[in-house]
Amino acid sequence: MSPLLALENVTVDFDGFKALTDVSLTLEANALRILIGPNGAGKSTLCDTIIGRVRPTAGRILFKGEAITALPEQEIVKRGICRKFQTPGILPSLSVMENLLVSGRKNRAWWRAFTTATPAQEMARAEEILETIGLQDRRDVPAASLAHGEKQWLEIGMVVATDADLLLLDEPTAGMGPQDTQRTAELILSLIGRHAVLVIDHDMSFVEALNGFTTVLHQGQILKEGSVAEIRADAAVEAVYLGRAKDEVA
Amino acid sequence: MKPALPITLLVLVLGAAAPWLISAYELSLLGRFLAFSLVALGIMLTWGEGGILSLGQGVFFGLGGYALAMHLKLEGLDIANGDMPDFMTWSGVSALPTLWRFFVNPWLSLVYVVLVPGLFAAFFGWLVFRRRIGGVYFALITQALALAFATLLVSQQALTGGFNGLTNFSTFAGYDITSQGAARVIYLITFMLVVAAYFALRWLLATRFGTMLRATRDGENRIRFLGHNPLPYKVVAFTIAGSLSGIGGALFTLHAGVISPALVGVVPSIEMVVWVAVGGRGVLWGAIAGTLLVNFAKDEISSALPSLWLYALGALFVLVVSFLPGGIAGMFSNPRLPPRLLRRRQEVVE
Amino acid sequence: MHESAFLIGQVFNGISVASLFVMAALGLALSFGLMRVINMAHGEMLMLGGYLAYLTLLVVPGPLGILVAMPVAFLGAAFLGGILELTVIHRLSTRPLDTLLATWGVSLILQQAARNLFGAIGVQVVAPTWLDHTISFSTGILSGLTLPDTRLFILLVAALILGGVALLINKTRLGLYVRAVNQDRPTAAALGVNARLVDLTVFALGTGVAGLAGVILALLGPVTPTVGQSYIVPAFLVVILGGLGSLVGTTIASLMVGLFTALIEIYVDVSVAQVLLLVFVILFIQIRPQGVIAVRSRALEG
Amino acid sequence: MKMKKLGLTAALLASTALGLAAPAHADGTVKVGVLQSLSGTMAISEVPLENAELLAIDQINAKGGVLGKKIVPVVEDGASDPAIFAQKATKLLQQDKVVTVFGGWTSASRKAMLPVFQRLHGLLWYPVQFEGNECSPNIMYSGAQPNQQALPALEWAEKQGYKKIFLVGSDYVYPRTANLILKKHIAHDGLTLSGEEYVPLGGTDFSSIIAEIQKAKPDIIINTLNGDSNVSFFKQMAAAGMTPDKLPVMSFSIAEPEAKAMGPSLLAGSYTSWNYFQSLPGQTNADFVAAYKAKYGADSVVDDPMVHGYEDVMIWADAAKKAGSFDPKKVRNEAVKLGFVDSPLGQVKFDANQSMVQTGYIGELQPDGQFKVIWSSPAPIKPVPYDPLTFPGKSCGLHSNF
Repeated sequence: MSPLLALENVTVDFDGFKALTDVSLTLEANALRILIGPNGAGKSTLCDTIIGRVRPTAGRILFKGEAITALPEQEIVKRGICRKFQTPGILPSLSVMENLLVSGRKNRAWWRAFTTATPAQEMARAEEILETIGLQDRRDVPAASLAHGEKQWLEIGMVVATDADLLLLDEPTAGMGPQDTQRTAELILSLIGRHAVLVIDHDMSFVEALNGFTTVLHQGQILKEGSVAEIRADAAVEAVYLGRAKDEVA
Repeated sequence: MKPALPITLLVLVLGAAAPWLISAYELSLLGRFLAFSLVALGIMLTWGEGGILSLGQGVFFGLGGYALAMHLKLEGLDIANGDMPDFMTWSGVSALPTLWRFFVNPWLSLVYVVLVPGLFAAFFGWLVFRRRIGGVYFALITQALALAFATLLVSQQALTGGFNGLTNFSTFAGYDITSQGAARVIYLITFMLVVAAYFALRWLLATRFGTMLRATRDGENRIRFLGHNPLPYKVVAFTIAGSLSGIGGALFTLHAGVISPALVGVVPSIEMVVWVAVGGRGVLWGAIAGTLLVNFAKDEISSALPSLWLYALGALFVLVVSFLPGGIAGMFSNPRLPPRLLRRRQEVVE
Repeated sequence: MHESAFLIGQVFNGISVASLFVMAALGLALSFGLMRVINMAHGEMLMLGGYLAYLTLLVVPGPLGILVAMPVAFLGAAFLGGILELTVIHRLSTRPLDTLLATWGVSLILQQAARNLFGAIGVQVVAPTWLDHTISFSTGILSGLTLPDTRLFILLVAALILGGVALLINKTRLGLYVRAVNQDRPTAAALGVNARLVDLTVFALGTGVAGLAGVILALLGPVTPTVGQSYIVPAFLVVILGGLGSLVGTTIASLMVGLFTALIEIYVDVSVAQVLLLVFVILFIQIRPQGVIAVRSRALEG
Repeated sequence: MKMKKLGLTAALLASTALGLAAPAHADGTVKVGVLQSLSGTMAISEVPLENAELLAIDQINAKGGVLGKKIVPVVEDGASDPAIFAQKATKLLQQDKVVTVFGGWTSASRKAMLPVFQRLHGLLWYPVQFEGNECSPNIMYSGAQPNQQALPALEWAEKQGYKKIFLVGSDYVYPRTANLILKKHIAHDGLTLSGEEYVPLGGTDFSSIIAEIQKAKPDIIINTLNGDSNVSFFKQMAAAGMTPDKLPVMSFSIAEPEAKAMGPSLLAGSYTSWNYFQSLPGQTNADFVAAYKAKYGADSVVDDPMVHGYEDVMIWADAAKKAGSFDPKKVRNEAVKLGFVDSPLGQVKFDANQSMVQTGYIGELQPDGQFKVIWSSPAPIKPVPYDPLTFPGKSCGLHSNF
């Protein structure tokens, strides 16, 4: 069986600046993959490329065996990829619950929107996710009034609510304290098995807490792949990245 | 925020009783300002809830107004025998243009009042939104549209009456519309339509459509990456606003007895936005209150101190937007739109 | 008059109108690229330039008055623009739509102020005699074509301004900062660029150019409180066509608008030409919604 | 500055007027409406017109008023917006209960007010030249009909030997209709129409039109441009080497104030057609000009619409005296029977069709900003609202209903 996601020799060229060079990568269904690398390594560009926000200059992307390289964004989403943005991409004037309901909406035809009723099944699923992300007591407040960490969890909840097969989480712990980071790692691990998850981050304590198969990106190219421990032990990775990242985190 | 039930009832009773409470002149003012408030409700829907700022609502107002006015000009004419509206004579027209033949039937014309601005808004909105043109770009394009529309009306004198516009109506479907009794009936129709529009929009905003529209305003890209297509929500909201403006324009034409290019161009269109800004862009009743307040103030101030009015209007734009983004309604508590939300960087173009 | 001379004359007219548009739109486009806001009172900077030219000529009459008026108008409009940026635009810079409305209010106030100070009927700036000539062709295919000196002068001024701004953006440190903030504001700020100062400088520069354009307009028509309004809507269309904050894009878009209008006016009257221009713009953005020149910017977060 | 003061007086007047109770002529006063644009694009023309109307009211009051009553003007702002004109006309008639209204400038404002005056049985005095094609029993039209301004201009041009005529105008009703009539007469008289071009109201770019003119090489241009567009047109014509002394221009909307503002250097030698010039001889005119300057400043100038506005008030007062009543219908009936009166314009009277019988003049602009009358119609011209050549079979008929 083909893997859930396969990038084949993807290159992205921004007017002469190569953000990604010849990147290949596969991800199996319901698996976890961690993507690390220093600033400007091309992590976010990789994410953008998968969901069709940036078009590759060369190479192709297969999802469930189908080439999605040329599809419009909403078509890619419909096939089951959902992304969490670096800055929280929540809908600030909607309540927490409305955020989840909008994300979890099954029938997306606009002409079905002229009703105040929500199917019981969707409601139940949203309540369930609300519990998973631990925001039950913030259910009806506008998302804008959440604390920073809560916004990140809400967005993870929204991504989960779409029931996508592949979740792209771009720096889910950006700006979080150690305690919240730990909770986020637990939250993500609880998703594995139901979704495949690709996590982008550079906080090593978080990466270690996730402890999954890791790919290191450097200057738009894959530098190394392996378990967190293997990456830890790699001299080349240490040289370009870990040493600096340690300083950053500290 | 919804006003408390007793206040709602009081306003409804006072509004319905107005023809017997105030003078004929005051009633005519109230009637035409209520007609304006339908436009404001539309702007509230698109701008307040949808984040789409149109500086060209005068176009739809004009389409509705002209649709009705064209019919009213044909009432009582013996079209079969070559009768034409008076302005066509001095514009050098020899036979009634085909376009005008669509407006012979009074009831069909009423349908056009809703349909023509609605369909034009839908088409225009679709053309622009589908290329993801929004924010400031959309505001500028709609302003250019208002200019082009007013210019076109003036230049196609043989079809539109040109700069003079269309005036001097006497009957609708055979009924005299100039008498004092008719003025009361027209007022009551206006009032009922405003009330109906208010409650219809209140319902609409409570539906999932309302949620999706706000979601589109909050993060158009976000909902796109959640698998929703924001286009229909924007187009539908803009279409409803267009139809509401059209109905407002038709009612205004009845109240004022005139529709002309001076009422549909760049300046009137942007003034319409200020009614909503003053009233409160996040609250439905604010749009109506703002329209009535600004227009009654204009009526009072501009007669006494015409030069002051323009300073006042200019200052109103600057001050309300800078210091009172929630408008009058925003001064009352408003849980739906926390103040910081209004400070959010609005989407420009993607 | 030869048919081809007429056509060439229209092309020349189109370029001449385009040079007015580019001066009117340049400031709008630059500030829009940086701050994503549009200043609706930009037209009143043209007006201010016109009135400053009028006042300057009262003080410095004679053939060189107009040359003195140009720096005066530039500085005056840049100064007022700076104040506007500091007081209104900066406050609202995270809310582009509100900036639009607030600056419209400012424009109403400035127009009414001009009306009270100078009267509604407008004032006159008489072109100096050295611009009082025309270049006429009497032989060949260009026979009958006349090119007024004022129009050539406008072209020259526009070219000089464009060249100057291009140099400023591409060759100076300020220009480097402008490009940096344009591309990625947070990163530029993190690297120590005072983005606020860049905003202010570019805004003042843009309004200054508009003031200069106002002097030029005064050579072609009356200076009235609403003189800016007649140029501002085409200038907005130029900004939409031109793409975000691009100098080249703005220039090409101005030429497109100027030439389109001048050539279409051979077949239809001016009113219909205005309508067709809007249709053209809407069709154009169907093909290139990002404008003539697309500036790739990671800062474009939506 | 002047505007502001005016605004304040207007406010005072309006507030005192509001205080007075229903009958418009109780306690020794009678209220009349003065409805012009005090703000917006038309204020530039209409504020001086309002001044002239108020001057007339002052002068009548100084002589003891009408029928023993002082005239109290209720001033309203039409704001250059036809719907507001209709609204304020309703207010004046319904709320303030004025006995008559002086006002309007654009045809759009008059068209919008017409149904109001018909419905509420009021009488409007409209002082500006217009395109004709309208007669209402409720409006007194003192401004020129096309046969009193446009056609005399053509007649004059013809006599000068100009054969090829180019029409330039602002794109609105008056220029288009005036040109429609002119074109009929140009064809009828065997002249050549060498071009017809319009710019949108307020338009400032004439490069394309000037190219058309250069191509067409006309003998004379008949110009119906409005307001600011005139300045741009003459400037750009001059820049293209076509000054009025090389290619004559006959303008219908340039009068003394415009000439003063544009500066005679630009216009020197150009022609206009009106029923009044400030330079007209006669003691009545000299007195009027002196009184206006005394009230509004020595450097102010007067023009045709202002004088019509002034004369409307005077004739209204005479007609009311004759009728012994302020009733609009009675006043109207007397006004059309008054016969010739001496006015700043010369001998004028209202014809049975409620338009004014008046002399047509052609003026040439002088270096001092005044016009020198170079031609005048041999006798006062009877107003013809419907040009028989252009609109055959149409006429006003006499009004019985009111």
